[in-house]
Amino acid sequence: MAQVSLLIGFTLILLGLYGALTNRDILRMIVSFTIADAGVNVVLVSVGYMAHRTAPILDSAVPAGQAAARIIDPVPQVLVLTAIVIGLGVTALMLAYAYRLFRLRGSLDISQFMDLKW
Amino acid sequence: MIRNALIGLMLFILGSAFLTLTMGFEPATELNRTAAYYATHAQEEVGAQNVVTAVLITWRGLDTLGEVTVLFLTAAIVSLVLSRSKAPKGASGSGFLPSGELLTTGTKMLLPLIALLGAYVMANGHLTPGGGFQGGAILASGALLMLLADPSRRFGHKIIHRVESASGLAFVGLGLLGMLFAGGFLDNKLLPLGQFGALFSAGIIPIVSVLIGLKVGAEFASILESLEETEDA
Amino acid sequence: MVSSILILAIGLGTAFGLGLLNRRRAVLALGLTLGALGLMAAMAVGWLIVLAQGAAPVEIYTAGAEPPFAINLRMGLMEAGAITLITLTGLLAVLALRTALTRMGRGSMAVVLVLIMALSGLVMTRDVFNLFVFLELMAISTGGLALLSKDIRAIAAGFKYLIISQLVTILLLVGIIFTYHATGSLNIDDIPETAMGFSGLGLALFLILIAVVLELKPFPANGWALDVYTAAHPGFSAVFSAASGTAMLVVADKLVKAAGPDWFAMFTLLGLISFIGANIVALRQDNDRRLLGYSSVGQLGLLLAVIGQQDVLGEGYLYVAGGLVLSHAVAKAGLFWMSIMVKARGLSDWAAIRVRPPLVIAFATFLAMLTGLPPFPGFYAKWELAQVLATTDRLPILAAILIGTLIEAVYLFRWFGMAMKRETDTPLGPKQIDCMVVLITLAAAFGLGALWGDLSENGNLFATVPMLAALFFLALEPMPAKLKNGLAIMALVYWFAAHAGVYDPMRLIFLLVMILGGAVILLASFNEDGRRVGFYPPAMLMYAGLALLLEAQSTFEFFAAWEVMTLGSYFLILRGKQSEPHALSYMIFSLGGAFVLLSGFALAADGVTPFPLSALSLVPEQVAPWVFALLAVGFMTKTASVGVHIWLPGAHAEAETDVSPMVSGILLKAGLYGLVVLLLAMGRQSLHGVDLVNVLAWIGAISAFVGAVLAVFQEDAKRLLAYSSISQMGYALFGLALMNHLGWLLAVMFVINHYVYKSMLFLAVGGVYKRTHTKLMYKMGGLITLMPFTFVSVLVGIIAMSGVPPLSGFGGRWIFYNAILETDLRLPLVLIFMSGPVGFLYLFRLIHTIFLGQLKDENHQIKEAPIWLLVPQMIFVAFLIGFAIVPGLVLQRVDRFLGTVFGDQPLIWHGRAVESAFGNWNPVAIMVVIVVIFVTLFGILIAKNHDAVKVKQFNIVFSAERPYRPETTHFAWNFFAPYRRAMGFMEMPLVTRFWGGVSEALSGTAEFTRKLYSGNGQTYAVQVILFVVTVYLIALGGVA
Amino acid sequence: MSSFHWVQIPYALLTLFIVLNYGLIMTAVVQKIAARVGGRHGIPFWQNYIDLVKNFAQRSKITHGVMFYLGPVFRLAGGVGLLLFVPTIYGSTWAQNFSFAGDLVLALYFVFFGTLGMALGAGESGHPHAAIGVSRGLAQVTMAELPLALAVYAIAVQYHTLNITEIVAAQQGGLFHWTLFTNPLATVAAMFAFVGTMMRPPFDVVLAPQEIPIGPPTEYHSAYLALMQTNRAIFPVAKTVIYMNLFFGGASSWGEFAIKVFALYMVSAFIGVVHPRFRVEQSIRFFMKWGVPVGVLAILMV
Amino acid sequence: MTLLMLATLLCGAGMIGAALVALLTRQTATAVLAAGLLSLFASVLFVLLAAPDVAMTEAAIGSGLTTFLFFYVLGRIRREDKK
Repeated sequence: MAQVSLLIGFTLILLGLYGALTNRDILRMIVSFTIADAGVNVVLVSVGYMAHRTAPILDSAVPAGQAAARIIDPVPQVLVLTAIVIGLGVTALMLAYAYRLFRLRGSLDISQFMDLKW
Repeated sequence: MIRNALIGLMLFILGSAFLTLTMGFEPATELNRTAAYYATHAQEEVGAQNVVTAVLITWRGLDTLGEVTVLFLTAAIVSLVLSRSKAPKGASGSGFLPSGELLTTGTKMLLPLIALLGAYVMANGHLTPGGGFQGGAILASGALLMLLADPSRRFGHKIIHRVESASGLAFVGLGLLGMLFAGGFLDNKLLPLGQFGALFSAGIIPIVSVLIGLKVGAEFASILESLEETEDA
Repeated sequence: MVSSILILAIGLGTAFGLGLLNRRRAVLALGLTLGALGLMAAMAVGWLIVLAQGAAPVEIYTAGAEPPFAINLRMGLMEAGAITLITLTGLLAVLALRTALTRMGRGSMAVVLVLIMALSGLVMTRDVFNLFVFLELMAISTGGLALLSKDIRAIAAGFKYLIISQLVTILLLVGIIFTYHATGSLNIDDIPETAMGFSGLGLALFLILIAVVLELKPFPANGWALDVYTAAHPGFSAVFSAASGTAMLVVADKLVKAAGPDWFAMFTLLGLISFIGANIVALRQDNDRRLLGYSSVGQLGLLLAVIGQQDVLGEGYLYVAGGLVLSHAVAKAGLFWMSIMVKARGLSDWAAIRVRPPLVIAFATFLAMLTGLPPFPGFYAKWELAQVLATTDRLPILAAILIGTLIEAVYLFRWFGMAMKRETDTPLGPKQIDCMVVLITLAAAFGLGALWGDLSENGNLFATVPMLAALFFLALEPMPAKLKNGLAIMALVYWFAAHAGVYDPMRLIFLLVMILGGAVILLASFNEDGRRVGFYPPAMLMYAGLALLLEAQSTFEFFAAWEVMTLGSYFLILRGKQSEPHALSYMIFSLGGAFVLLSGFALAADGVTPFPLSALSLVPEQVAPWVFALLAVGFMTKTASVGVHIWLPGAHAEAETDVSPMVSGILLKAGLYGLVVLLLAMGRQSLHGVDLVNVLAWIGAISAFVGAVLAVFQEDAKRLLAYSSISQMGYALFGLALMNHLGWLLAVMFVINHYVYKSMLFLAVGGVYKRTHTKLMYKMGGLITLMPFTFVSVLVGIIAMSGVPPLSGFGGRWIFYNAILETDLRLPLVLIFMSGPVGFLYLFRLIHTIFLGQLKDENHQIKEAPIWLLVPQMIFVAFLIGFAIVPGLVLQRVDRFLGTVFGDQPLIWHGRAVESAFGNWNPVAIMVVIVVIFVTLFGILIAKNHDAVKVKQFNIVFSAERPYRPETTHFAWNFFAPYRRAMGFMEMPLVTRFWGGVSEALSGTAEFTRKLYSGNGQTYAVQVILFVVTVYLIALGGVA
Repeated sequence: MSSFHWVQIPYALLTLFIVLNYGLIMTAVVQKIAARVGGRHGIPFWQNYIDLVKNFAQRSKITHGVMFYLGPVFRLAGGVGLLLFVPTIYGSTWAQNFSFAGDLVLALYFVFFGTLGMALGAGESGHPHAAIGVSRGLAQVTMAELPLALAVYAIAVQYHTLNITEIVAAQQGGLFHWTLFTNPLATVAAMFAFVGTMMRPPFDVVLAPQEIPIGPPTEYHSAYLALMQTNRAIFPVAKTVIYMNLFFGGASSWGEFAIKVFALYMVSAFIGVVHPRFRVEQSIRFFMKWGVPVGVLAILMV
Repeated sequence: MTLLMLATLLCGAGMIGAALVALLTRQTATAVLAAGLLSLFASVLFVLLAAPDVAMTEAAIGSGLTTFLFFYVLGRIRREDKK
């Protein structure tokens, strides 16, 4: 189960990267990057998954005593939470840049912005 | 064409690296050292039912603080990026479709529900799945809905900044208090752990969740705000 | 001390707090930001002091739980130092950015605060995921702050930066989660030492490390960083290069320490490639900020390599890495902040800083720090690094580092030359605060130099008297030149008097020539009036170097003195009008020679510090020839032997009137002194069966002959003298290489003779130049009547130099003959015999074309050379004649000393005559006989033609008719045409073509590789992934 | 190493007088022989005396400057000094001149004293032809002197001394003790140099009469020229004396001295008469192709 | 083939399909929509992987806000492009 989701996650990352590196349109690049981020999140969570165990909530169903035996590893989930929000932050910033770049040169093609070279 | 092929080959090799990672990976049957500690000590050390929130806000509080700062940064920089570039003269004017009847009445009906859900998710962060970020996101989607319904509507710019700064400062303040009175920076034993499972339990976690929720909500709103402001030339 | 987590809390608190202020109170917001940064800096400094006094590193736990379960921060000496640097850079950056920040509003100030807080967090945190969060904070704030600059291209740069940080995020996150899965904890200390294997933990660690390396802008994959450097506001670029660079280095160090020694090799390799690659490509840069970008990429590469070498550096690691990091950070921040004041972006537009001398000093200091010249921390660090690398025989790494530093020196000093010599029409920015920021950085630079001096066990350069004197003269700048000149002469005479007694005769001769001789030449500087800013500090720096050279006991002191001398003389030569390219080639050859010396000393010391010079003789057998070869090459670059001589003609010819004699008469002797010390200590060495001393003899002979032949064909008087210096130094080198008593006596004779007549001739030609404003000999002619004293000094000079009997030159030739009769070295003698008469040619050309022949119309009313130039010349004439009559006065003591060295006493001194195993030489008798014959014949001639009257100029050639173009009647141009037809093949500039080829190849590769940065953000992303994949494959290959 | 006694001065003057007269007569005789070879009658052998007296008698009111004035003095002092620094007759007490002052090295380098003085004087005269002559002379002499220097080094190593008297002493005792036979290579190299520096064709482009009016001494006349002509008599003889001492066993009596000097001088005369004039680069290449290799062989073989 | 495994496979196929659509489609709008869809599938997968918090966040932020941001910026750009 974990292996399958890992594979899914990695394929998503690779697809995202492929999209980001081949598409010339900036917005499509940012979309590809969000896909890659989603892939990373899937990988992160699937590493923490353990078979036949439940979510790390200690309530009536999972009393504190048996917690160690019944819940899955909470740490990857914490990391993912932060990672998603940071991913959103960076995406929002890139979108703002994309918009400003568009305002600058009137086009969204990355190869239009090459005056800083050599 | 060759360029894409080269990139494809490169990513294939990267993929092979990832593949060796996946092949070498076998899911743990037993909780590792850190997770086992969290599982056993969640109740008496932090007093929160939701172990994820416990770890998120207390044990790895610095991460969350850093995280919130990320959002604060994004909001500030997006407003910097967009504030100085008013829309070119010709292109201004709210371009949104005039919000239909359905949308305005729907918003009026849904808004309280969304606000209630957001508040609930935020407050019960330590009991049920959810917490500061999720609550904030829901509130932000509420603000988004209002924006969609009435594009010319402007939130009080000052209020958003006030809420954002105040909650940030409060969060840091709580952390410092924790360092002075409790065990360390952001330690939640500043307040009594209270009865396990009750609303006001697990020390400062609920307060921090609320603060995070407010801050995240305010930040998303300010991002939308600065996007919106580029409208009025 | 208060807990250091407060540093983060203050940063964050103020950042959030700024939101509460309303929009219009920008100045208050700026005040708050400065206050917060000041507080953070104060805490950091407090911690630094406490930890520097030996307190143990402090662990800070958060959330009241033990580390693996909560995030912990550590505050050790390295962290405290790094944070102090970061917070102070931040403070000064905010000052530099104040206009941009107030314009952008309090949001941007909050971003700066968060950036500084994130960097401090990066340095302190011990948790991998926390590292990721702070890294993201740094990435986003850097992307944001790129907007501060007025340059609209900054937005594109910011976007490219964000693309790359996305890639880094992906790699880092995957790495972190798999490390967590393998080790069970997110804390760095729990990462076990893993081999570089490529499965599970090994691969995860690889991903984390490669992500951190990417953040350190490695060479092939750093187009994005260069764009940020070029477009961003320089105030921010300083933070980006100094503060973020340092923080990432500390992170890299933490991670690689945890990952284990297996990964050091990868770091070193990547670092060196980045260091050399970036420096080569920087050769072709003409935008100043992009050049600084390349330089900081190179320096980060160097530091990455040093981190890779920490297993070998042991406890000296903090000292070396600290020295290099601080030098890089302070210099780079200073240069970026200076670029705020320079409005235009071309390299030669920095000429605007010449308006304010303190800025020129700052510029020179920062460049010296970057290339690791004394007395700054980089020098001590480079010395320590060289010692360690040589002891653990990692010579290829040392060689790579030295070559990289040399290339960096090339483009930095070319830039300095442009700034000093070119003109620009964009004036300097008027703001005082920017200037004040730069001066604070300058003070920090000197403070660090002193600090690193104290820390180094080899002795602090600032503590030595000569260095203090040089700095003292820096303070004297506003005083009039004549007063400073008097002080300088007194200082030199005092130093000579203080040390004359204590030295052995051989060193006494060098002291006499270098220090007392320097004082005599300085007499000529009385001729200049006004303040003459920028002459005396470099001059005294050079003399300080020379004084320390003679004082040096250990290899460190010798090498430090050598580099101080090079630095001082470079600034002196640069003062000449068209001396820019020549000063640059001088600096490159000198630095190249100095680095060869450094590797030689490091190889010899083999870990023993301080390594006394005399211990060179105890160097083990298999290493000794290599040490000998390296040191000999290093010294020969200073005596300009053939092969490394192309810098000399330009440097000596283009220098100022009173600088040429200093540089030619005195500085070349430093090389000879080095060779004397080397040969005294190591004696004969042979490498693969080739006797190195014979090779030296051959090089000496060839340079003697080639120098003389090339001198014959020169049209420029000073170049002629410069080439003749090469020839004379060749003679002296040959003398030394004979390794027998008389050979060394010959060398000493040459040291004295060459100093006297070369300074005399240079001053004379300088005097003529002052009057005729040209150095080209065919433009002069017939000046004997107008400048009689200069003529006399040149006449005596060439008689002495050509070895014609009555004067002291003949003494040198006589000792030479006796010396070669004792050696079995035959073939080089042919070249030496040939260069004797050839010397005669160029000397006659010098005196004939300038003083004899027809006087040109435009030279009719020129006056005699200024009095102050003539005084030293007359002193030298008197000395020459005295030395010719009584050579024993000086030579006898040296002869006795050499007797003790070589154990034989070939010369027997009878009163004033001297006798050797082969012949005898009675200088007094010769002088008397010649003078008597001369006077009697002169009497006869006067008796016959006593009332002869001077004939008018054209009574000779045109029988009193005036030719259409009288100046052509003076036969001076292409004077030795037949000789050129016969010996022209010698003129082929083989050596110049070789070195030209080398520089062409370098700038060719630079031009080719810099096309790599096409400016397209996507291409940069592809390059980053390609870089990761290639390193992965190589590392995989390495492991398999 | 005998020290200086006042009596040596009259002895030296006597030697000087003998050599001066011998020089004047010999050069005139050789000039006559050269003319006779060319089918001409040639000048009377006392011609040089007439020229000398004529020039001395002529009064001159002009000079071209200090160095021009001192030129001939330097020149003659060089010639006389060279003669007096070298012992002319081996074994005779009074013909040792002032050889105590220095050894072979002094003699070798003192040759340049005269040349330097001459060059300075000619340069001061302001006449372009003088300067051209000087530049040609100096250029040629650099390569011409080289075989001599090599030869001198060879015999110095062979005889382990630089003192001329000791070298001559080592060659006494019969013909086959001369350096000519003990070290033929060095002697051949020296003879190359001898021919090259004797200012006779094929190496006399320096003061070639037709091309540039007698080269450096173009502007000299009256007393200046007189001094130069006395030097032109003494200098070749003094140089030949050195060659004689070094390579041909020196002279034990004035008769032997006269014959050997004349014979040596005739060597350069013979070669000069039949050869056309070399240009400077041709003579330089000639010496580089022939003179220097022989010299190098000499110093390698010893 | 437990039910869980089947559900994950389905989700995975959906996600990869959405990703391919996002990469290959002509108009950017469909690409953004595909990304939103992908993020929804991801949140479902997270529920399957017993991570409810993450699922909620991914749903709220991933599909909700990100998609909106994209559409908003796309709208602005498309409108200014026509002028």
